Amino acid sequence: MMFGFLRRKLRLAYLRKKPPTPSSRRNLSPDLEANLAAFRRKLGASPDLIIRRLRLGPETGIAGALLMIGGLTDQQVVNRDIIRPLMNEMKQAKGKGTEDLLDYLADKVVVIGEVRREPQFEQALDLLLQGDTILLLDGEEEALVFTTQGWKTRSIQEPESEQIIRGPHEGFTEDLRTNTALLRRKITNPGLQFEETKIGRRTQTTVALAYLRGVVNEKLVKEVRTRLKRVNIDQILDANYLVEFISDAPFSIFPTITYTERPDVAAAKLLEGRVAILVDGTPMVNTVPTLWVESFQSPDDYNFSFHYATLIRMLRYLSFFLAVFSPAIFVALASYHQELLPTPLLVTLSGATEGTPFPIVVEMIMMGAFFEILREAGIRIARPVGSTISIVGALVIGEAAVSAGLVGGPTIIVVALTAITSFVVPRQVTAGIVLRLTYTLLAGMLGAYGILIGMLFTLLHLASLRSFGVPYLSPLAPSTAADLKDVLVRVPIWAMGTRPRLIGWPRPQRQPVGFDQVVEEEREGANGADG
Amino acid sequence: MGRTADQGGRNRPFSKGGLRLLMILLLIPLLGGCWDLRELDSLALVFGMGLDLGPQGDGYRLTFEIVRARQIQTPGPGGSGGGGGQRNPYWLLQATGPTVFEAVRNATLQSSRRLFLSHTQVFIIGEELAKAGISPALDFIIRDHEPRIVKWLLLTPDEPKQVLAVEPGLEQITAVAIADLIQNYGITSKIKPVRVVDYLETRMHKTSANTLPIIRIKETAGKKELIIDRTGVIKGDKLVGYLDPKETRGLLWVQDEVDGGVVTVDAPGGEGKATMELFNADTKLTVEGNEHGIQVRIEVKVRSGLGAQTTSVDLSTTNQIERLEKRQAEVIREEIGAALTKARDLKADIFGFGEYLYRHDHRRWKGLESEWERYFVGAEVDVSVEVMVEEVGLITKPTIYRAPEGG
Amino acid sequence: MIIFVVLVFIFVFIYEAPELVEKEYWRELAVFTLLLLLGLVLSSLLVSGVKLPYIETVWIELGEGIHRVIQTSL
Amino acid sequence: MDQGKISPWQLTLLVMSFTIGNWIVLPAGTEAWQNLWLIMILALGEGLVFAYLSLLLFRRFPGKTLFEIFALVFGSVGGKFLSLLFLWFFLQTGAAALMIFVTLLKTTIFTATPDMALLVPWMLIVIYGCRRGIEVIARSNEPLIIATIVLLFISVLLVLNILDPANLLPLFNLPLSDALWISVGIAVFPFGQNVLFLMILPRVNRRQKVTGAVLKGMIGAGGYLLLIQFLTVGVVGKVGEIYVFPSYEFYRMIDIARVLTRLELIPLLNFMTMGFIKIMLCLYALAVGTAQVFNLRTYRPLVFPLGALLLIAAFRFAPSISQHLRFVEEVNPYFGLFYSVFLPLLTLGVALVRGWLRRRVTS
Repeated sequence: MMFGFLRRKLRLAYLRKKPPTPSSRRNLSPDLEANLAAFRRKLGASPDLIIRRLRLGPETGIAGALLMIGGLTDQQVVNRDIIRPLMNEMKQAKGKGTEDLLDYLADKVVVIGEVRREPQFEQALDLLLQGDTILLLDGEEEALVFTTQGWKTRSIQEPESEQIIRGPHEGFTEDLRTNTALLRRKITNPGLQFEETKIGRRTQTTVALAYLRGVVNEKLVKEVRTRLKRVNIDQILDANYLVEFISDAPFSIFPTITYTERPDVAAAKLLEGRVAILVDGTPMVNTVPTLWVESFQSPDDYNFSFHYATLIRMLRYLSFFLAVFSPAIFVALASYHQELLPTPLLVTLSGATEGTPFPIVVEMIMMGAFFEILREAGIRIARPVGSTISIVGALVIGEAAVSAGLVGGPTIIVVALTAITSFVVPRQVTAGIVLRLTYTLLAGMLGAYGILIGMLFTLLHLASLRSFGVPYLSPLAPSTAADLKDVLVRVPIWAMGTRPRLIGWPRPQRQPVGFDQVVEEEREGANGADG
Repeated sequence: MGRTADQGGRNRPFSKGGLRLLMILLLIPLLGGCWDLRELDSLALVFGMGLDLGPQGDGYRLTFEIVRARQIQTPGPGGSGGGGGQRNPYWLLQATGPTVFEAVRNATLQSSRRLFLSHTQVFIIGEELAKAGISPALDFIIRDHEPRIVKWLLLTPDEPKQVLAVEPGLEQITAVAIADLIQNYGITSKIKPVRVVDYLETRMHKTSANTLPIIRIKETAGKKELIIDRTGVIKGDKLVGYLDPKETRGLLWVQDEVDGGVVTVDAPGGEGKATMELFNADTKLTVEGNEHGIQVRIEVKVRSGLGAQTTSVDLSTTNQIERLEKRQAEVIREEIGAALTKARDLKADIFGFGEYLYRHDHRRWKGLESEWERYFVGAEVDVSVEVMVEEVGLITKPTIYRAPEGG
Repeated sequence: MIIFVVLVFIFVFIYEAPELVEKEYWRELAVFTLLLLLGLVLSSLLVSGVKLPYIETVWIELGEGIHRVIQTSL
Repeated sequence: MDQGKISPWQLTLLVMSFTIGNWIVLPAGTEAWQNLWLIMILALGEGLVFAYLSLLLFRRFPGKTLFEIFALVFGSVGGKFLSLLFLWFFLQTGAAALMIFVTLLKTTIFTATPDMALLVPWMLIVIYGCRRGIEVIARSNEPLIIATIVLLFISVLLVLNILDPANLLPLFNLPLSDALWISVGIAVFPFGQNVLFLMILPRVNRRQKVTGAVLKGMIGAGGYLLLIQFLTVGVVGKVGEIYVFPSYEFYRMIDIARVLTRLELIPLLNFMTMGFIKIMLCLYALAVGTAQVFNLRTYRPLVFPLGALLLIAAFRFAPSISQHLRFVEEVNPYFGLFYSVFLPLLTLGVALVRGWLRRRVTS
């Protein structure tokens, strides 16, 4: 038995260590037809591969071919800036001079922003697949690659998953370049660095690291880089493919890497010394290190007055507490600790649940599951039929179940409360569901003691989590007094003089702290009035 | 921070499937769980509990007032709760046993649900039991984790069952009605409210005598009503006598428990009465003593106002107010005196003079403790009452018709 | 019940031991096994209803014994 | 061995939680009940002195755990013997905390649930926490102790109107010798148990602040216990002396406008979370200590077997809570004096004498 266990572990280790198959490196051949054949062989009979044959130079000239993928290249650019100059210029060209033909073409003929020479076949193929245009010439061992990417992208829209009232309304898009531009627009500082790599053996997805040099901790950047380098994955279709690879606690229900759809949020995190990971094709930007308390912050906190923001933030903590604990507490009180209920409430509860067929735990889990199903159906269903769901749900849950005596009215109230409150903190929704279910079960088995056990276990787990070296629960535990300014309360912006201690420690000072900046004028005015 | 690079491998909180292991281990002992689980509809909610001696004079006979939660309708749509028609919202159950605990358990022989005592509002003790000794019956209430010791304790000369069977005028449950009756003691200050824990505390001071409010049934025109208007004196552990309302008020004065209420005096300068409303009453008690005797000083300070008058004399003049004050002080002194006389008659230190001495001068107390009864009866008591009449209500002149004078 | 206890202890052994073997922590393995066996024996005894002495009772009796010895010797 | 580091502030909070640990049971005879809070001031003073003496040991051997100090001072064999003695102390401290905790649960809200079902899941999370190391223990302690203190202040507000100062009288009705003896009992029972931290001090990242941190923690815990005791006497009065868990009874008596009432969960929550940290620290010290006695490189695999032993010890700790109260009153003071005063002082003395001798020899 033990050896089986050992063997299994070893086999897993073997799987982990298996090196990626090295891709064969092949150079382009000087023979145009051979090259074309190679491209055709690789890409098969794909109809979107466009091969435009042309002959350069006077008379017969040199045979050449332009390769591009339809839909990925900007057709207009190719026609106007590549094909036309090539044909026009070369007609008058006096033939090959002393200089290299490719250099000549690149330097003097083609009017494209970015041109480079590529000797390798595989590389050229990759570039082709990314929307570049490739010029192959007979007799040349290298290809010219023109950057002509141009495809339809979604325009910058309001982020749907992070709505705010005040503040900027633009959101990231699926296009990486647009996203980096959005970040540059926010932070006009030479320190803003992007590092791009391609991850995904088959998808070759561009992944960009962004950080603010001078603010960021270099060790953190190095750590992110190494983790990204370790990723050996076939495909990246969404940022989450990557996140599950590089997160600190892959089994944890708590997200140790957060996301945002908003450039202003991402910029704020960069300015705090965090590193952003942008994945091409994903309108979400991930930032690390992630703290638990970040989930409770919203961009609107900084767009409204701090009194209001503080109040709302406390409400958010309360909502999360209610979302996670209210079913469990209800179960514990109603089926274990009736002595703790105020007398009138007990009588009401007792009257309302009398005659219902199931124990309260079962009722609670049943209705909770029912609600989750409704929610899921509401998301997946085609929009036009969506309203049916809410009507059916409201009718069935709210009315029929209670009046048929299947479940007690209080259960419905608690489930409804949970449903509403759980959406107040969107980043902890997934964790919230797991916690809620576990606590409810534990409450059903051991009452308040069960909840306490679950709570302590969660606390230990949270305390043991780290996100890229930073304790997940900081600044609560380990507590950093200076960083509590943006946790339970949101202090005025002029008082947020320092960056988070554990993240932005190389240069903690953000701005001079103090009242002076804010009220100097007023004080002068007061003095003037006195004098 | 600073260990960023080496954290990756070490800090995998659930590496090696630790989470699963732990969860499995955690859940196994719980699988057979739910030992203490009691669904709401398996509980009989006891709101009132009557304790009395058993039929043969040994053991106990308990009366439980159990709520039928279904029958207590909260306003809501539809008659969904109407199953079984309208029944009495409570159910009276009697059980006997050699101890209170066994009697409680025996009650389950007749009840389809387990009795749940945590929400018992009042404990009513029958006179017979009170004469035989209360503590043995209270032991269970104090020892067990379900009954709460901050709930009211009362005495009744009638049978506890009869008391609990009286249909209350406003509330649906008799026990709640009784609890509310006591809760409102501050409106009259004619009831001495006692919780189980108060009883226990007084009893622990061996020389003090306990007092318990008396609830009884008042029958008017065939209709039964509940009334709390007297106080029983428990000396040692046994009922020895009663205080009438006046003496009860006296007791409350001494113990500084008068919160409000009224004092009616003979109106000065005419026939008729004036009723004074108490706004604030404050009593300072000092007890001093040695082997030769003890001196008690009771200083009462009262702020009050004119609440009603039946005389046509204008009482709002300074002169009259002064007389009102004097008369009121006189009445209060009489009340205190009555209580003192009764206490001396019963040789029961219901005021806690001994307790006061113990607290403030425990060295001297040691010498007096053994013969406290004697010292108590012979105590010199000095009562001083100071009354301030501050208000005369919304009007300044009397509204009573006055036959025109003269002629 | 005993079977359950034994199962739990075996499970813990399987959970901990491979890593120790892998790292060649023989001393650790020995101490671990020893303590585990001790725990197994004691908990089996406990579960099977053997009346192990109460720790406090032992101390109290010990104290009383010493007291008595001192008294008699005085 | 555990490489985690904690800050002095975290150490302070850990000391607080550990001392508050099983506050619900204090050594008090019935005569002392009303004056217990006064005696506690005295006891806190004594406890601070004892703790300071023990801390001198750490100052003399910075960066060494108690067991390493034993080995340095008494040599290998003597050191091992003393270490084993102390392992028993850790085991017994943890087992007592566990037993009181389960007794409280069993007599108040879980009357039908078997001990096993209450203790096993509890022990499992304790083991889980212990394996994570001191860093995680310290971190999870922070919210718990802060919640405990906040709840204490809320309770103060809740009981202000039912607190009867007369209940606190008479003051000083106890012979001084009795009071002194009880104060020694308290000085060694919750306060003196802090000798356990000699196993943890090397894990603190700023050594020069250790002494202050420990003493601050003890003062904080002392203040907490004092306030709770004061409130309990003031609210419950003389009745409190007949209850096993008077502080629990104190919360049962809160009844504000019939709405804020039935607050038993507050003391249960405080007691259990603090006890949780206490048991976890005991198990941690036990495991680390055992690993040091046997010169092991890691303590982690020992946590489970030792946890099982702790569980068994808790099962067979005391036949009843009343006997435990008697034990706490009569035997524990000697026991505590031996462990938290005599042994550290002996070690310190021997170390000083040895150092002095060596200096004489070299000069």
